[in-house]
Amino acid sequence: MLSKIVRTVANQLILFILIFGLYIIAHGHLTPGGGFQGGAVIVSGVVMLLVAFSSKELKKSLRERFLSIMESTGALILIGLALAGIGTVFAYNFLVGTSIFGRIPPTGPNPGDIWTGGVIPLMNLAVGIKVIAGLSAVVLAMALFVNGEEVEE
Amino acid sequence: MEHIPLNFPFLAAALLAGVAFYIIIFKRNLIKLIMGVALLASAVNLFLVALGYRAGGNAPIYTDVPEGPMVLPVPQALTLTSIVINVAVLALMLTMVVHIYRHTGDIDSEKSRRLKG
Amino acid sequence: MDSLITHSPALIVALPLVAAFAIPLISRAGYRVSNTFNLVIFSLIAFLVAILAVDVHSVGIRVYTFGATAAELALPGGYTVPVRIMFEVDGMSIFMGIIITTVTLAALIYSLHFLKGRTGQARFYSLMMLLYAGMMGLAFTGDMFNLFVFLEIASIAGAGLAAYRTNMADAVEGGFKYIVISAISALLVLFAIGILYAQYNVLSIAALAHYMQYTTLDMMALGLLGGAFVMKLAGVPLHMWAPDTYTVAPAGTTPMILAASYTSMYALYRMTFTLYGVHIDTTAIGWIVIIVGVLSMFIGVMMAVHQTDIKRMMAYHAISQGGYMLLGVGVGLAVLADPVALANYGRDAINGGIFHIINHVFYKALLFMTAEAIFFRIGTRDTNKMGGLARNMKWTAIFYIIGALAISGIPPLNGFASKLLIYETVLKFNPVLSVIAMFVSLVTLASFAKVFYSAFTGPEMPAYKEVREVPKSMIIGMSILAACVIFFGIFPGLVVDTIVAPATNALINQASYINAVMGAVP
Amino acid sequence: MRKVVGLILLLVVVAFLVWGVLPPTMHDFGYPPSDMDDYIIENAQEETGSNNVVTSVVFDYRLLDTLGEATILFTAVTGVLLLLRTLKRREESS
Repeated sequence: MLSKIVRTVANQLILFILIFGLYIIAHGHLTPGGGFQGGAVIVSGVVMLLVAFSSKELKKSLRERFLSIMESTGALILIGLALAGIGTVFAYNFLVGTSIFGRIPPTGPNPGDIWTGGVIPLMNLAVGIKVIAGLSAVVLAMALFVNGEEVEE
Repeated sequence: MEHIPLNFPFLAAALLAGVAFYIIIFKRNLIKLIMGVALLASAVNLFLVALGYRAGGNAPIYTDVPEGPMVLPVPQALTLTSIVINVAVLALMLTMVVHIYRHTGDIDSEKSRRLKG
Repeated sequence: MDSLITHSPALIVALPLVAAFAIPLISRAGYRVSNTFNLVIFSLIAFLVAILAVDVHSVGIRVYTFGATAAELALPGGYTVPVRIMFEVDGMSIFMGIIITTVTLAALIYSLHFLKGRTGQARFYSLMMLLYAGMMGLAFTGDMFNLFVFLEIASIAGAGLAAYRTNMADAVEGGFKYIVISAISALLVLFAIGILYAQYNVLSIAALAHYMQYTTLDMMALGLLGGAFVMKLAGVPLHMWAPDTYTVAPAGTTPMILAASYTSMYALYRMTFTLYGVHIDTTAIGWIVIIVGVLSMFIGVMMAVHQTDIKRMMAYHAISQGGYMLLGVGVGLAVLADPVALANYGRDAINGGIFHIINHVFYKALLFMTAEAIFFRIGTRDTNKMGGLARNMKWTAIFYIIGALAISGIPPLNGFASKLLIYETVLKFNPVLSVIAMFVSLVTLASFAKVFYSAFTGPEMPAYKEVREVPKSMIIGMSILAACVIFFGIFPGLVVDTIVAPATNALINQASYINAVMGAVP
Repeated sequence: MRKVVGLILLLVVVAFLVWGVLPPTMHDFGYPPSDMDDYIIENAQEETGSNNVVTSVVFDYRLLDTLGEATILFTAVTGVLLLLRTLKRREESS
């Protein structure tokens, strides 16, 4: 566990990291970024917390069991969205042209519209959830194991 | 920079792969072996992403893009996939090395009977 | 029903993924629930594989384009290059699918009892389903980069499973070796994909084969691909990982990791036959495959003879048997450009090599399972410490005899059928190779007979008086494979005609694979 | 002996790679062939509704790769948690 200054700063900073990561995830279909990148940004925040506090301390608020459930959920949403298109073909982008994220942007350069992309924004979100949970679980489990703590199944 | 001599980015990728092969073949420390694999992965990623470059191209994102050609999007997507895959592989490798260290107290591949060769 | 068949290639890969993702959630309700769920999903998948196999054998290649407006629409309207990922299921793919599905079914049932009372069951089953999905994807895919992705899924899941018993140092080391080899070979494959993509700007195998110019860069890519896949299938001289990994992998998963190796062998054949085909110097490539095969055969069996660890011995035999497959297919590849020799003996040689894959996976899986059964009961794999086990473990002994006779090529078991095909055809190609193959087979018999005498017969060791037969689920798992071994041995002609010959045709007939995607393009 | 073989193998592989990527064999850097990619650049907005062409490749044209990639991440996490689990006492002795 590091000094009080570090812990306080980390506590404040994690909020900004979360917001930035969520922004990258949510705008994946408009600007550079997406689920993987945004997820990795947020996991870097988790690693910061892990350094500032100890793994034992962090485990009180972030359980592996919870992370495992979250990861499975994200993965199931992703494959569920792919399976939902099977009325046409597996992995068909079935939301383009509907009322949910269905607007089609004008061809060529344009300022960008958040309500476009069909299943792509939803998939970005699912992948984001999955990456956050998965990589956090890996980092946390490694820290716990190296420190000789018990790792939940 | 209309024309880069000697395909320099490709050359860099090939040489990086050479360094990685050197580490993988000759280093005995398991952590260094993992670093070699990571370096090889970087070399391949560099090669892939360099394949998609088009002279004077913009990023292939239509949001407020300036006029001009676009670089190829598929190599970027492949590189993204490959990076995530390598992160996963490295995580698993490091976990196993932690275990090997727990069991043998050493991460030298020559000292472990099974890891020789 | 029609739409079920249309979508079955995607579902066969997607359903195990759904199962794998859901198992950690469902196991909260108890392992009994999650195991039942797993078996139900898997029987559904097996049913899909069966109907897809019937369809592919009667109708022909099935293309499935992911995300297009129709599954058969491989090329976007009026365009000459495929853009989307596609699965192409032909005779060879479905042949691998049948092998993988049968072995996984046996392994799942076998593992039920092995895992009782152990930690990490949910994740273990999750990894098994992921390994299955990876192998099936590798067998079905028609896209180079997708092949790399599925290769990685299969290797990571395999490595995680191999290192399952973390309390043993050699288990983790075996897993580590496997993942390092897999990572390196996968990166070599990726480099080769980059080279091919740089020249033709397509990733579909059919389109690459269609546009291929056979430049020197393509040959370099072939070299990288060949090296990578030989490394993955444990061919000599890149076989060093196989004994360590096969030895330590826990019960039930050893056969699956073995099947994963042969899926890499399938990928090697797919590259040489379908991607490059007759336009390159197939005689030279064929001879390289033959030499790797003969070396594997010989060195594998020589290393196996003096092993005292029963699973390690079997692992070396696996390398040696892999050599037979390479020998058979290598002979076919060497005469691929010569229609007369191909019709005369080349086709049968490929038949033999491919038939040997399914035979070997079944009997070697059976043998690995008997070895694990012994280890499960007496806690050692050292043959010198065993003795008189046949008295108390009758079923295991019977299954061991079936497997040992099959691997040594004794009629009427399945090993004999495929080995005979290989001997006959290789004799016409080059008698020396055939003699080596027969010699290796004799040594194999001797080696397995030795283990049988030391482990199962002889005086009963006092320490093992209380040893009981293994639990029912293990016996059921083994008997599935034993039944296949006997059935394939009694009706080899039937099996060759129904599933092996279509696979051989699919390999030889490069044009039909390309036409299924690039049909309209000149 | 092993080192010499390794060194020769290394030099051969590196020489091949370097020779392979130099201009006469490989295309000039910055001027790749682009049949498939041109189709995607032109049609991505209309077909997938996404401004970011890379994202539309990742989540639409090559969704199966992304699914595989997510699966690999899941596999690795599962593997790591499986290997780092705390064993029961009974298992450790066997």
